[in-house]
Amino acid sequence: MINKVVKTASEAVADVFDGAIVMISGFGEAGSPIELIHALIDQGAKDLTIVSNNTGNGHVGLAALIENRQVRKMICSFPRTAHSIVFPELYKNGEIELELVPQGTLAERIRAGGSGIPAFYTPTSVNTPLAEGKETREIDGKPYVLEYGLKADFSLVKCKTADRHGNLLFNKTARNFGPIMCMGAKATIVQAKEVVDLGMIDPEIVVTPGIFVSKVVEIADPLSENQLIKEERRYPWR
Amino acid sequence: MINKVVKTASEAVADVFDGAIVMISGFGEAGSPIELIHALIDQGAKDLTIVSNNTGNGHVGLAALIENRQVRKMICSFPRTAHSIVFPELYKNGEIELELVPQGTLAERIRAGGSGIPAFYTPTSVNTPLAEGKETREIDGKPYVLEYGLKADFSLVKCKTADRHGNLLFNKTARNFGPIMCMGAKATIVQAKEVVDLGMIDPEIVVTPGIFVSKVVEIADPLSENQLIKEERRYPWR
Amino acid sequence: MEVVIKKGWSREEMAQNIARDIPDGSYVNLGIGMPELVANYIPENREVVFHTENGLLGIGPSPAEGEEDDEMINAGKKPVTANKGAAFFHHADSFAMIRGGHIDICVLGAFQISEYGDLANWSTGEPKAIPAVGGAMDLVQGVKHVIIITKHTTKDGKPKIVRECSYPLTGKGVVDRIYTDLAIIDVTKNGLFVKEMAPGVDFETLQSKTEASLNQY
Amino acid sequence: MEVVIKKGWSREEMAQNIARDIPDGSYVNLGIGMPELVANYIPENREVVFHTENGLLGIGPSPAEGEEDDEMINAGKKPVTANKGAAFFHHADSFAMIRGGHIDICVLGAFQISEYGDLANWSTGEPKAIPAVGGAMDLVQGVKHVIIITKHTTKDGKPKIVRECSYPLTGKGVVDRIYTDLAIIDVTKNGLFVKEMAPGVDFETLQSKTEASLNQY
Repeated sequence: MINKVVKTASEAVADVFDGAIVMISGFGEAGSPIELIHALIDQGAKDLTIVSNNTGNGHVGLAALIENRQVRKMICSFPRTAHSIVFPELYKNGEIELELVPQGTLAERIRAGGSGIPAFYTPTSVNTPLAEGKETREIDGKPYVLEYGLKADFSLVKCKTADRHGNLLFNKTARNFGPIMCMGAKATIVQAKEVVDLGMIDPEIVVTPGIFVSKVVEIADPLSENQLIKEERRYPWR
Repeated sequence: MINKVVKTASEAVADVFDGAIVMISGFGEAGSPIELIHALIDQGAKDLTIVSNNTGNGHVGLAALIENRQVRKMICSFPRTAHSIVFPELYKNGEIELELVPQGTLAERIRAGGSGIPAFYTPTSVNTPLAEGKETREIDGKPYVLEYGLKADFSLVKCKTADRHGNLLFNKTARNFGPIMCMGAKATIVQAKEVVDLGMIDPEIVVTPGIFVSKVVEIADPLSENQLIKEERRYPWR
Repeated sequence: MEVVIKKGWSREEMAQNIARDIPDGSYVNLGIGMPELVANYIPENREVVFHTENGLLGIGPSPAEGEEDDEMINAGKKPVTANKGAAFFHHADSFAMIRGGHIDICVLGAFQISEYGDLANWSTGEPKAIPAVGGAMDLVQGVKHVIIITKHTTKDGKPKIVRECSYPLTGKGVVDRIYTDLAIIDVTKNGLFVKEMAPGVDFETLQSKTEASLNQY
Repeated sequence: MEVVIKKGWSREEMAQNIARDIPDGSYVNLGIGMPELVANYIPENREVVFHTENGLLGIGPSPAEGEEDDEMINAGKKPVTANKGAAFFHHADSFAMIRGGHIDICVLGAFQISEYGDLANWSTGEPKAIPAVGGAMDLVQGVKHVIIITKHTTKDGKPKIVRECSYPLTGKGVVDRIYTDLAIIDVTKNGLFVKEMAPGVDFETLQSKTEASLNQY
């Protein structure tokens, strides 16, 4: 029988190893799998490369993972947001690497990695510093940059609803990078607000089919990053 | 106000011009926009390049369009199916061109064309006759073939439900090439079994957002290709 | 009685100028900051669908206080609502819309615009600054009409419309039209053409605040 | 009393042999024709999810007569049903599953298989034949384990397991295991190894019906 549901976030992230490439869903404060990230902080895997659109907020979630010195390198499009404090500090001190990728190229590289497409051409970043050192090519008279698919060892993703096969539904703009990150990793670990019985999700509306998911843990009342930031909380809690 | 709904199939296909590249949804007998194709036969545009997985069945729909000598070239993955009679005959006589594309490459080329990706590398067809004359390249020690995005002037697509913005829902395996063909054309023409009021489709379950759709016509009771083939019908009806 | 001549358009008027020029039925992406104001001024008889790159077509008005939803935000991370006919989708589909040429208009801010339509709006290139690019480079390459909203000069009076951008580029030859507090300027193959000037602004004054050469239609 | 020695496995037994070797929880794509039989023999205590490239994961049993739905078919265009936990998706997502290495096993037919695991199963290369490839070339490149089900020889007794394929290739070095009516054969870096022979078949007979060299474990 297929049952991808595990009981705890710690169990879900137990296999993450030192040096792993880990994709983390979310855009700003929406869609970040904060309980999975905190479990990863407890677990302690280090030297990680994180693929995520931003660099976390305040001192919780992804920001706390970075602050806990578990991250060697960030691959992201917008490392500098209103509530990003931790990353800028480490970056200025040369204590963390950054690979800056335009947002659409980041999304497409993740989808390509998950789709067996090793590389593709895109007009994005042509004639800019972000294309420096990259192969360019004219196709039908227009210049394009060659970009490579991104593959991760693990993805940590937050969603609304899951079943034991790993079929997923998302909530509003918290969907963002979730579905493509599910495709892009060897092992995809999902936290869902609710786990429902098989057959409860209409096959016509499944956003992420279970084939892209390895483990599911139910986190019925996930923490709100916004709230934690307002309260100036830090993880590990102190 | 945005209202993409037109009254008749003839109105929907009126702009198709001689020499146009036209994508047509469907896989076998499922998802082919038969009323739109028949309207295109009535309209008479010729010298068309058709992108479709198969070559039509019996003497109706896509097969009838080919039989009516409106098609110069087929781009497809499986031109030889149980009920395909018309295409094989013309092909053997050298009266129609064929570009044979592996099914996954066909799908990816259509998606790429609609996504602003001019070209990509794929492992599919490496070391086979279908890769002959194509650029190949080693990436991380594995060989890949360069394939180009496909763009059409028009797409003809069948779906289940639409609203006046062109948001679409599909039915079961009749979804197949529909959503990506909606992305891949300058003008996408859709026949829907029902057109519903704006707001009746939950934003979470939209399969094709309206931005990819130009015109919608309601065809409440579309013909069944299977039925027409059993009855040995021919279009134009005779 | 003294006649008070108002010099230049306010931020709201600049946004209004853009909104006036957006045709009915357009699909529009608004950048973070000043561009967001444009949504407030779409004439009532027009239906415009707003896209946000984090996965929503059909952005509605800001939610009432207390009605905000952490998981319902725009690219600027501000709370939004969804109109009837909206759709949610993931990031790869969202940028397929952008890169694939499906969005009619985007409105972006700028550090500098060159007379060839080059745009610099993501990095000042300072060595200590943390670079952040977001979706800007995708938008300028993929969207059909790239529109800039910007003050005509920097805070210390330096021209933002220049012969050549000194800041790192977002895209080369990508801008179609510039809306500033002083003028509306078209970027054409033959150079910059002034389409309209704010009340109280004359061509000479405008040129004096512009490094690039301006032309009159 | 004469002992009747049954020579070789039936089509059903070949399908059974494959079904027996598919682990619980696998995602499996079955080709058109003989491969489709495999679905009938999955042991009851195993849950296997069947994928069809035309956009469905979780194929269920064939519908009862009269219950067929034109818009609910498999890649072979035959009517199917959907199990609990099924999902529909479009063709690009479907082939992302295939090409991206997300499907564990595919079972395909063959014209020829070489001792290096080259597969020819889409074209006889005859000049008058209409070529048709479908999803075969994607499956052999993307799926983790490529399994072939085929009669050991052609109708007129010619070997199908050959030193080099004479028909146009579907893929080079892609086959992992071959299930025939006479044997189960692994394709390894060191050549073809016979894993199991049908009752009544001996190695010598098997080799005599095989052009490529066989090895014993």
